[in-house]
Amino acid sequence: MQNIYKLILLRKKQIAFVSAAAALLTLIAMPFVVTKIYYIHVLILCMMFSCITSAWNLIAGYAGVFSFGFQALFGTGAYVSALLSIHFGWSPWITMWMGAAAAMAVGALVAIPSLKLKELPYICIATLCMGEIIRLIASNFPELTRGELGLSQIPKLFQDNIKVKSYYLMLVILVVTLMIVVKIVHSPMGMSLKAMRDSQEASESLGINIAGTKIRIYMVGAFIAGFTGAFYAHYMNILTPTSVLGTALMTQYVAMCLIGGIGTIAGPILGSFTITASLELLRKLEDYRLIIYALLIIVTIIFLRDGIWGTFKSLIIARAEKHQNRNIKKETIV
Amino acid sequence: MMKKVTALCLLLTLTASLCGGCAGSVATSSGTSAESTGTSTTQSSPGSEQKTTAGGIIKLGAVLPLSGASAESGIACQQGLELAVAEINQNGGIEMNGDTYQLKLYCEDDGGSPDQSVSVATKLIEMDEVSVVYSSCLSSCALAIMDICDQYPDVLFTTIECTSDNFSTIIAQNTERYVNFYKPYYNSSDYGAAFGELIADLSEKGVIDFTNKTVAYIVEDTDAGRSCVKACEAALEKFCGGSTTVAAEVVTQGSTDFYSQINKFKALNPDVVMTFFVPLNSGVAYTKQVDEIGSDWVDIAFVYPLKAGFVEQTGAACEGLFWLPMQVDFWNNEECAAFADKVYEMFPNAGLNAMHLSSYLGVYMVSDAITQAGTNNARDGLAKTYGAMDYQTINGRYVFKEDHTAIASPEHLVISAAQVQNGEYKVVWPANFAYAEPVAQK
Amino acid sequence: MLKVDSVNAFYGDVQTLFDVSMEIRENEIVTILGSNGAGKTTLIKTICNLLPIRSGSIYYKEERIDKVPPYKRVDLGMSLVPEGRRLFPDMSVMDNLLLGAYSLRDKKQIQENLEWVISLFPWLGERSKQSAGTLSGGEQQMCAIARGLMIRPQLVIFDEPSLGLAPVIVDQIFETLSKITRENNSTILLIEQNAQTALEISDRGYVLENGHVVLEGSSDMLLGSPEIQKSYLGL
Amino acid sequence: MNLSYWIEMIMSGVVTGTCYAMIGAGLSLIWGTLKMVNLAHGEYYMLGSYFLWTLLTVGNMPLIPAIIISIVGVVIFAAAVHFAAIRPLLRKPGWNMSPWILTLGLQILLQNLALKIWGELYRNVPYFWNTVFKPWNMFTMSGQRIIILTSTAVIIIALMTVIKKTRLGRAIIATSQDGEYAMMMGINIKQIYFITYTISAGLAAVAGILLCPVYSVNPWMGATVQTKGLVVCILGGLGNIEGAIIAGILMGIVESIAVSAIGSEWRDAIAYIFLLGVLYMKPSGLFGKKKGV
Repeated sequence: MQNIYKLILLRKKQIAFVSAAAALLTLIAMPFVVTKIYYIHVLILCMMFSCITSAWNLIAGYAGVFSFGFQALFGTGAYVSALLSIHFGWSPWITMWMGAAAAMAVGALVAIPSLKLKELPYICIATLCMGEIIRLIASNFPELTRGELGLSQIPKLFQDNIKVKSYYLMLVILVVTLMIVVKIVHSPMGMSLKAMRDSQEASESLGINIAGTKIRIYMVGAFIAGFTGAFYAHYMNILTPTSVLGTALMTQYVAMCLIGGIGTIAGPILGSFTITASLELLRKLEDYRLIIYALLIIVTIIFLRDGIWGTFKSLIIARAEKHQNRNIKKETIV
Repeated sequence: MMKKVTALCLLLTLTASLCGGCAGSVATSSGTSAESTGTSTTQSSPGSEQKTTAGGIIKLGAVLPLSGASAESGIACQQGLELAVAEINQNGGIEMNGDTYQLKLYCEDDGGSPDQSVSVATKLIEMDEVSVVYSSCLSSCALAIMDICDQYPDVLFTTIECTSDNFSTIIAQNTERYVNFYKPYYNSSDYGAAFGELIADLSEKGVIDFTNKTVAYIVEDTDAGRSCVKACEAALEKFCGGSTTVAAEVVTQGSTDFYSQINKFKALNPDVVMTFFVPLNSGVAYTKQVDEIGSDWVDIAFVYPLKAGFVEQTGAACEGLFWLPMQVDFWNNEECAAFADKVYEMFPNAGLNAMHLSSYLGVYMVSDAITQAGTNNARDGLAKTYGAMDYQTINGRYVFKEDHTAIASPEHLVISAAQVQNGEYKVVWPANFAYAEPVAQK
Repeated sequence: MLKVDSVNAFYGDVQTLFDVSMEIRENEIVTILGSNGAGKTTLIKTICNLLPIRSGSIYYKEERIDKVPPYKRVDLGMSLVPEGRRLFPDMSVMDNLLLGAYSLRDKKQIQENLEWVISLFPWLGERSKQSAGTLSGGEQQMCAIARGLMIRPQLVIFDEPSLGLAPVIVDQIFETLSKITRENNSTILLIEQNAQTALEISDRGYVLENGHVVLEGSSDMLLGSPEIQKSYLGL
Repeated sequence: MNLSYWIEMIMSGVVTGTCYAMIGAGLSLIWGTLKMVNLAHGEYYMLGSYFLWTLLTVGNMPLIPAIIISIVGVVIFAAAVHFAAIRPLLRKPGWNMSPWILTLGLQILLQNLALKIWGELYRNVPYFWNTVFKPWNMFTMSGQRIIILTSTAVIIIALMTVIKKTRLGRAIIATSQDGEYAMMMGINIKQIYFITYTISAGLAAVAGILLCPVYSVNPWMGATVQTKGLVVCILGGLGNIEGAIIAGILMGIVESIAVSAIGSEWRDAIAYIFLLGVLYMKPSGLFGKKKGV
């Protein structure tokens, strides 16, 4: 037993890497294993949410900017890309980048004013309002966006075998996203982010340029969200303001992030997969579905306040360290 | 520490069991498609486990907003569908190629959001292997589903009471792509037309005063709402030689605070105020609040008065209100009244409205089409037969145009207007259907 | 009166107190000396159970209190004058004082105590309406002390009362402290960096260094001891 | 655009505003002490209305007892929630989001439970006092709206006196300013947490009960009001109850002006822009302290 713990402590990185690789391989293998296209579809949704949630986690969990308007960036990416490809007939492969860029710009617009706000709820609500405003703009210009009826007939990315191809594209997006996130978290910037999250003043005294870092992070997150949104638009081929800009989406990614474990890398992904999958699988419960879903959230958060992954991690590490300490003590005694 | 460990394990096992359980039930559900009723003779060979003949059972799927702001409509549809399926199965199921088949209904919730409705439709087709999909009573969701219909040519897609014009335009552009998608209902432009004619007729009769030709609109923020305004303006142009829109207020669906709007209108003083809401609460709130503040315009309501409980909840406030379309006359049409009784018999506290009947008829139309076509596969002719049907129902005659939309006309689906007279609905327009004279409001 | 018995305390995983033991007897003034980060404030938090202890025990009048919730301390006649003059800034001076007497329900007694406190700091009387946040540093400290005295406590814990105050005010404050012991014959636990003044008024003292009690004894003895002179009196 | 028009407009704004004010004050109170945002607050509003509807129509009770029972019911429910779910989560220091997400789950749960229990139909409660006044023939005022205004005023004044004048009030303020040292003053802050949570739930319930005759009752009625409530309590300066109340009424008026000046579709947008504008000029809200709570 102790050896295992020792192993965990010493080989943290390697273990993480191996498990990540294993997960990746399983995901790659999935389409060959799973025959039902519906399951592929669900997996795509899972991965898509993983992207958004990871991006949000980067902003909220590491930078400590709890933006409740993040769905607006996703939506912006989706709408911009869709509109460009519809009205100008440009290839989605190009417009996706434009969508992401647009989202990035909006992200900057959202980030800059909300930096004036120190306290958590102020940031939450201010960003929420911005998100809502963007939603209202989208739904109040029916000439352009077709309003609540939604944009349909959005050009597809693939013409045949759509699901499987989209699946692999999404997988690529997810992997890239994670690489970016990991890179940022392990960079000096990431360290300063943690400092920032844990105490504004401290990091100020550490001489971290909060505003600059936050904006940069926010824009990275915005780009990821926007790109994912653009993918979504061309995958689903339908957009409505409420579905891609609405607060329901916000509730989902916040829930996923916290259920999975905010401030961790694996947490959001775990959360996204758990919640998306369970939401789909719970369909068997018919009209009790959402009740059970809510209960799941509540129970999880009561018993695992740091989220599934957060708790798991802290458990293992704590255990391992305790053992180590004990061993050290023993050695000193002997 | 231990608590957390146990909780973690508990959670994991729970999720695992969920996945397992559902996977299992998926297996069983595909298994049921093989089981056959005694009457089916040769069909139930292992090879015939495909959609074409599901060996004794024909599966219908429905994508409906069973939760969220539109749950009222969604659940109404679900009840209508269930009623029809139960009835048909009691009467021995439906006949196809000399065999009789039982119907099996799968209703799924999309929360009223188009992207979910696509997922759900995919699920119904892929997992439950349904051969017909009732693709939502919300235009936006139906449009979303419409976009995947060419990926499943074996499945027949048909909507329930969607009124958006966009179906017609899209289908008209590319008929063969949407060969298996139908919309057995009229368009909001038809609403508009009716509105225009009604106004013209009433002002001619001197029932309403439309001299200034000023109209104010309050519509909900849905496609139906927004497009209805345009349709009405166009129709007024056509039948009344133009009108001026003094205000077009778009409110979020289900909103219930109209004091500001009403007050605004009092200053603008329009001849007619048109209100379009699907949820009952908005309608009730508006009616009560207008009555409270007092107005000197004519109110013409769309859709909401037909929802169960409108008269009870508004009381005297709704007296004299004109409204259309009187989709179903549950009060003076015996057959429809009988249908209402059937609904209440099965769902004692149902909120009866037109959706019940439309979805109910939807099932019968499809089953007839299946019998006629001799197949439940859209590609093998079900779609064609369904599209070619001329279906006489207790609530009008369903005939599809080349854009796969039902025709609205006095001979087919009539859009009639009613007025609340002494707390009862009386059809006052068009003349050949009216059994009561319109009277001046207030 | 108060007995701290081999207490170990942790902030998260960091141990901040190592087997700290000390005793305060009736009507004593005891000073705890220690530089920043020596664990003075941690010690207070553990005594008040704002920071639960890992091991050891704390006795107050022979009964064990290290499991008793913080808000019960007041009923036991123990009161804390927080460091850094933590008043409730948005409340009036009067409200702050009344909060000091929160645990008392008897109106008459509250009134008496109020008068007594005001007799100690007469200016509090006329400025009772002023909001506490707008007081000067020294005034805030006095207000905090007054608030701490509102229950006529048997044991008062002062956390660095002289922190960042002008010497004049410091003397003034320490005068009041000794006055309180005389008038109210209450016991005082004094946490200080300012060794000289503190030890002058106190009977005994302890010296904390990174979580360990390194020295204890009578004030004179401590004042005499070379370590103290070196590290605290800068002689 | 005569005077009566403006009065009428302001009145409608104020009536809507009172609802925002009640919700906002509750949220503000909760934030002040518990340092959490209660995302299930709108659902207490919803429950209040549903309890009243049930007691009146199903139980056919007389009005006054029905109202009292439904308020008590909601308060008890909130108390249960507080003990069962929220208290265990309050221990963790620092940036603690778990209570938020808990209330988020609670919101979903309550909405769908309501859908299950009371069904999808829109319920309606008759006006408490069904008359219409025309003061000086200037504007119309239904009995219901008079009841709404007066009772809200009474409740708010009562709340303020409790907070400003009483021992409990001092304890609440102390807790919201410095929980740790409030404890050292002998204040049992757990108790204060409990009291504030239930009080604010009660406020939400009252709002729901007063307004359900004007607006009708359905499982989703809480969500929109709650968003506005949040906006309002930020606008008023978080943790500042008077602020929230004033901001609520202000917001109501702004909205009704927005409707008459621009149009309903931009109503919410205007409200949000208003908040953002205020925050931009005064980052701690209209009546917030510099550093916030």
